[in-house]
Amino acid sequence: MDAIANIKKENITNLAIEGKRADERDLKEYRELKIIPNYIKKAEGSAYVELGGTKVIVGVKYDIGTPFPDIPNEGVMTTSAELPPMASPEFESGPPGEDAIELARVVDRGIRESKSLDTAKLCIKPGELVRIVFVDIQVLDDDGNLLDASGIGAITALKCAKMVVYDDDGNPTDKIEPLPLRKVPVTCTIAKIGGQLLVDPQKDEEKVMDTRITVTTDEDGNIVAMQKGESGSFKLGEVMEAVRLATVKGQENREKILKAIEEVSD
Amino acid sequence: MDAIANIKKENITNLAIEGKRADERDLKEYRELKIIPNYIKKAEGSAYVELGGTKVIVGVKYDIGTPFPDIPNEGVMTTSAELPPMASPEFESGPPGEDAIELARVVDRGIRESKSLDTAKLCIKPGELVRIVFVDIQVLDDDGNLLDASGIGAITALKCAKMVVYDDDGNPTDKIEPLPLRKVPVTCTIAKIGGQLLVDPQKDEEKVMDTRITVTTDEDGNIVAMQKGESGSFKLGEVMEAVRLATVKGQENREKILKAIEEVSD
Amino acid sequence: MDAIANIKKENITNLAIEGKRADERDLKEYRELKIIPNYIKKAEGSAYVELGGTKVIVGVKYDIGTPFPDIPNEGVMTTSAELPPMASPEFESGPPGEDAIELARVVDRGIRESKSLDTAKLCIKPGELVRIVFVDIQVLDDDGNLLDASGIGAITALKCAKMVVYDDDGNPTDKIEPLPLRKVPVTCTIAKIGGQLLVDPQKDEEKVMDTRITVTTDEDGNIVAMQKGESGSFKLGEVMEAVRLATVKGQENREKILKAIEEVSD
Amino acid sequence: MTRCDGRKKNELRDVKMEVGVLKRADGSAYIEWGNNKIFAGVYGPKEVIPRFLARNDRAYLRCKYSMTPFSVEERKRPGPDRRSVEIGKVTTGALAPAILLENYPNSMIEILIDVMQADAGTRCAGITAATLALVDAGIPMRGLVSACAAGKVDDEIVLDLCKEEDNLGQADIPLAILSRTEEITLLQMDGIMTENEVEEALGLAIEGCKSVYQMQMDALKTKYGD
Amino acid sequence: MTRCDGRKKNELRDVKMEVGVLKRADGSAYIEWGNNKIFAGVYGPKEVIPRFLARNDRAYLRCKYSMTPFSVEERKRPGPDRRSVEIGKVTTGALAPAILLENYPNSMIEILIDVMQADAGTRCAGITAATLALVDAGIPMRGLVSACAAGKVDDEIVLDLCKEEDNLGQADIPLAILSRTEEITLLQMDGIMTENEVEEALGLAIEGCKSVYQMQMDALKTKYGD
Amino acid sequence: MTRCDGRKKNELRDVKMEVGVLKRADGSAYIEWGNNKIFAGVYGPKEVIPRFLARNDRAYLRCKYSMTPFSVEERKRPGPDRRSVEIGKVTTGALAPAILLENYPNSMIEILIDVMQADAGTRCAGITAATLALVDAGIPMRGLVSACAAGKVDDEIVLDLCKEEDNLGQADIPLAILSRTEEITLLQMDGIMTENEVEEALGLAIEGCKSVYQMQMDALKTKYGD
Repeated sequence: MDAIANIKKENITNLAIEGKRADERDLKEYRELKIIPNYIKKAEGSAYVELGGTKVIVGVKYDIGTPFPDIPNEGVMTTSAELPPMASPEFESGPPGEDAIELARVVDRGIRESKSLDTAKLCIKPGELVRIVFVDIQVLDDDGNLLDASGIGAITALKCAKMVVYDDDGNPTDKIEPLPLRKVPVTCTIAKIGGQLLVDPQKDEEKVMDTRITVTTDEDGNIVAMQKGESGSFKLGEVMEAVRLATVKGQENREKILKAIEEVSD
Repeated sequence: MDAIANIKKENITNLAIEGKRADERDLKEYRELKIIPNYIKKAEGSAYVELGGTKVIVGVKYDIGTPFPDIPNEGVMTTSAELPPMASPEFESGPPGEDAIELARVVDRGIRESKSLDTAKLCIKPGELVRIVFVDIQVLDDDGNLLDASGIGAITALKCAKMVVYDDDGNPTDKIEPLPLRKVPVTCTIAKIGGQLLVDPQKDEEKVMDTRITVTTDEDGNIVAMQKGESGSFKLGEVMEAVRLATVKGQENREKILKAIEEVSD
Repeated sequence: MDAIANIKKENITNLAIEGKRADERDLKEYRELKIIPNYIKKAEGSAYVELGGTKVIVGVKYDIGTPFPDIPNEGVMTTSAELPPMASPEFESGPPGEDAIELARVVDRGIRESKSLDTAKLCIKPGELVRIVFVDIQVLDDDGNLLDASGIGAITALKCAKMVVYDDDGNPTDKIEPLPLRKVPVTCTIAKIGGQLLVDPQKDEEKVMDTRITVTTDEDGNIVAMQKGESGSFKLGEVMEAVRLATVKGQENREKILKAIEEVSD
Repeated sequence: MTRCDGRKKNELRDVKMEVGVLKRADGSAYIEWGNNKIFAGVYGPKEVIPRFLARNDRAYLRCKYSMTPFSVEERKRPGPDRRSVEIGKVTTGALAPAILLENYPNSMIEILIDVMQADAGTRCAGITAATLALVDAGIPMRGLVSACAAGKVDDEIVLDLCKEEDNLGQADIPLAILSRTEEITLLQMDGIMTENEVEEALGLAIEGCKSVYQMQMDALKTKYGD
Repeated sequence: MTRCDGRKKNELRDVKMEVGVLKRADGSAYIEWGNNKIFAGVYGPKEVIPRFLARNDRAYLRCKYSMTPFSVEERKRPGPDRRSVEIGKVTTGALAPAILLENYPNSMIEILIDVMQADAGTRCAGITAATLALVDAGIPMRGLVSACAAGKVDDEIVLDLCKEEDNLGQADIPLAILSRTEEITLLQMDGIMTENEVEEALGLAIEGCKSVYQMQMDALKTKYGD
Repeated sequence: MTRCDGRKKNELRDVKMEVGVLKRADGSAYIEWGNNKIFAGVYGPKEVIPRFLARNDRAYLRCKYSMTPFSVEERKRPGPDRRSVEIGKVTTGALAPAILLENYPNSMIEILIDVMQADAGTRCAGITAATLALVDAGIPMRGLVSACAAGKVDDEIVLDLCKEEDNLGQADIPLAILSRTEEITLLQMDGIMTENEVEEALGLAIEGCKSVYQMQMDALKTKYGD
């Protein structure tokens, strides 16, 4: 780490200790959240999400396939993510980087573990045909906290996704219905800087943070997924504080998601 | 670019401006073209092509597969190319380089867009079985203008390819017939050096050329594909001059192709 | 090669010329061989093998698949190997390295060419269903002579592997039977150092050896596979001496394999 | 002749451009062109990785074109396919003549064109947006590159084919020009055309490029003022 | 409550550890934890390849987690899958805080965790073994990292889920701590839990980690004496 | 005994060799051996990429063996398969002893063997052609490497199996020797043979290699004169 980076780290850390942030937010405050549901017409469901300077588009598409042998009556959801190159040099050939994989898997886990998606209803013909739901996350701009922007984008895209109804013989009908979603799980990411917990870290904060934790909660106050990310460590008390924060902030963002969807469906 | 390369560029450019070339060809003249049809006995059709120092072998093989759902009554053609390593250092792992992909796609496009191959006749059993035609280009030696050598090789190999006739039940018979080709599209590549248009650029010319254009034409005087390649630019008038040149030169090379095939089928 | 490596090479070579080895073994003597059959319970058959400091685990698993069209009544065996990184730096992305591929293919060839595995008995339903036998070699520690440790591990794992019996309709029954093995082929690897032949080269010997040869023999005294490895050369007489050595040493190790299996099946 | 979306023969689809939309890119732009939605980001000049690609007399330019899985009717598998690789290559060739690459030896300029929603004409839209992103990145240029296609539909030469026209059309010529000099830096063609039709289509496409150029200038003025 | 394998709520499965088991690794360890059988090897500090990953203020740490094809019920294809990549990443994050990476600028420490037989809890077992391998490699550390999971089965919070409990369970929290200070360096969770359940599970898992720590110390003493 | 193509027990198939057939390679050769048609090209000595493969006491030698998709009965997918990788490796081992690699430290010599049409015996034919290409490239060598196989068909030991014999045969031994000293640099074997049969086959193959050597010398003389 060079000299300038060290000074930056010191500044951000000192601010955090005083309960302040470079963009004048409160430690427990999200940046402005902008959600545009149904942004991509070619997708069955989609969302454009801006979280401060972070921009993400999530699209939901279907395919028809055969079920896994051990769950013959259930459809499948699969999530993947693409990141743009950083400004810093990096190697680019080869398989998707581990950051993109972690991003996709944490978002996926939050939705999956909440049992939000009723995979039994994705079955078209038991043992033969099921829907495969693809959730694809395209990161446009990473100004920090990709996890929450992507998580919010994914659940919004799923929530407004439509699917064709199939008849009992496995043939498509003219009818269309929403994807069977039972819950709206929301991820909330909290960084630790100078012993303080900050929600929704901005990119410069991510660069200097000690560590971070992502907690996904549902509307019933359950915790459905957690992921401590990167290096560094938390004390037990800090984890529990983060869990409580995530429940509160998750609820706030859940309301914004539902409101955004409601507005477009009017 | 080092000093020697600069001098080379200057020499070739000055020659071109005077209407001359290092190998004493006319600007509008191809190098010697040698075509050996049916060079590879294990292929259903094949051709060895020498264009000056450039050497290419193209082989055609079939496989039987299922049709694409949106064109259930049509077979499929797919083209790929392999290039040898250059004398200059280059990275070699990873997927086929973009030069090989462009080469294969430009050759493929010329044949495909001319509607030469009657893909409906490649169907064996509608919706179930179709022929998949593989056109594989192996470049042995790149002394410039791989595109034309490969394009000539591909149409020659297709033109002399045989296929087994299938009966109505989708079973192979003893009968053999030629591949259903309706046209003989020929690619013609033209380089721009010092404001002059030169057909069939040799390797040293390619290294110093401003840009190049490849035009594929059929025997009816139609243009069926074009590709401006590499960096640099053309004026509109130059493009039209190239189109006219390509029509004339394409016809000359078409006659050589047909003559070569005729000789081996005697 | 640096100075220390050169001194090491000289020492080992001088020792070999005197008929001695750094670990005081005879030139024709294997290191201690420890075999634990059925080491991995999740595998259908497995073996942990220690050959001096070299440690390998081989596991056998099945899958059910369709036969190759040209051998509709035969199952398939496929072998692969994973190597740990060396202490020395190496590039790691990309496809499995050529050392791992050679290792897997030489082990595979010894078993396959001996006709040990009765692939016809791996057929479940002719033309439709056959067993696919996967032999996976995991190298834990490479202290030289991976080929023999892996070969011994593979035949041991196959020898103690069980398979479910299928009825005539292609349905699994409750019955279990051993994998149909007719022979116990054993590989024996011999290094050439300073004009001497040394069986079972240790890692330091491998680093300085001129060349090596691997000979697989069966219990009937047949040679079923050979592979000269790496650079360097053998004289004809040396090859024949290696063949005779391998027959003797192979028989010794075969008895150890059978004894180890017998002990666990008691 | 009436076109399926009611446009005139020489009429572009609706085009919207915005400069400087991405924070983490050194330069960026967004374009909506008909139903196409495309982002372009410029990263660099930066260190060349892997290093052997570095040239000591100019910057190494690489354009990557990619489509999101949800940008097309049938979900596209993530990762580069052969079509994307080719478009990346011809896009590099279309933009390189406009960039003063010789100003940045031993460095690399990377351009990412990400198609969020695809209608016909993504490569022209992408080149147009990438040019704006290059300006936004402060990379010195000889002029703007403006792109537009012309094609043949129902035996008529028309400008800027939409998806329906592209599917049913007889030929398509994507074109890019250095607008200041009308030099052609991208030219591809597929389909069947006579020489005269090619000439007419090229002329029409050049006019289209000039309209695109005006919109590019407007977008730059909106961002940077006059 | 009775657990399927008869353990008490706060009881670990049988665990066996051995330090220094591989000759070619710079440090190594083997762990059997229930039916898990896992090797960990440390390679380095060594040259960074590819070089652009080198950092001038600390070592580059990379953990690779992989399962052999025969380690699980259905044969797993060789090579990394997405789950393995994620576990490798969180394992790196779990171990990094314990290692004095700043002692080895411009070099690389590579940790390989190879699962020979998998039951539930491979990532915790792997982190525990990797810590021993780091000590065995002589790499200076701030303390040992000890890992253990707690979860929810039949509405009860229990320690160290075995495979059957994991399959049927309601939630699982793999945890790793720097045992000296009880700082948490790995924390993941899936399933459904209330806040109180999370707190109870974390407390239980920390106690489990402490037991694991004692076993790690014993294994080191067996190898190196007191 | 009669062989399916009428050859005698110790008779090679027809072999044709030509040196210096490729312009862009630093050295090259073409061989027709029975129905095999194979090109070999030598590229280098040149810069080592990636650089960490460079050795400071000798050149890094890499042989790549590949078959075109149309070289065999059923179309082969382009790109390296495991068989090709192994043949590349043993070919490297067969040629390395003949090359003065120590003359070119920190550089790389790359040999490409491209099989256009495959009958049995491609690896021997490829090694034979690659040796000619090395001479053509002016790379100093200790002697020529000449290759030929012998095998067992219908319980008889015969030289140089053709495709039909290879398919039905009982064993095959591809061999390469440094012809000057008869040192064996390539030796593989599959099938079932007794010790005596191995010895007979090796003797026969060495005689075959010597005939191949004469043809290599003739091809070089044709190219370079006496």
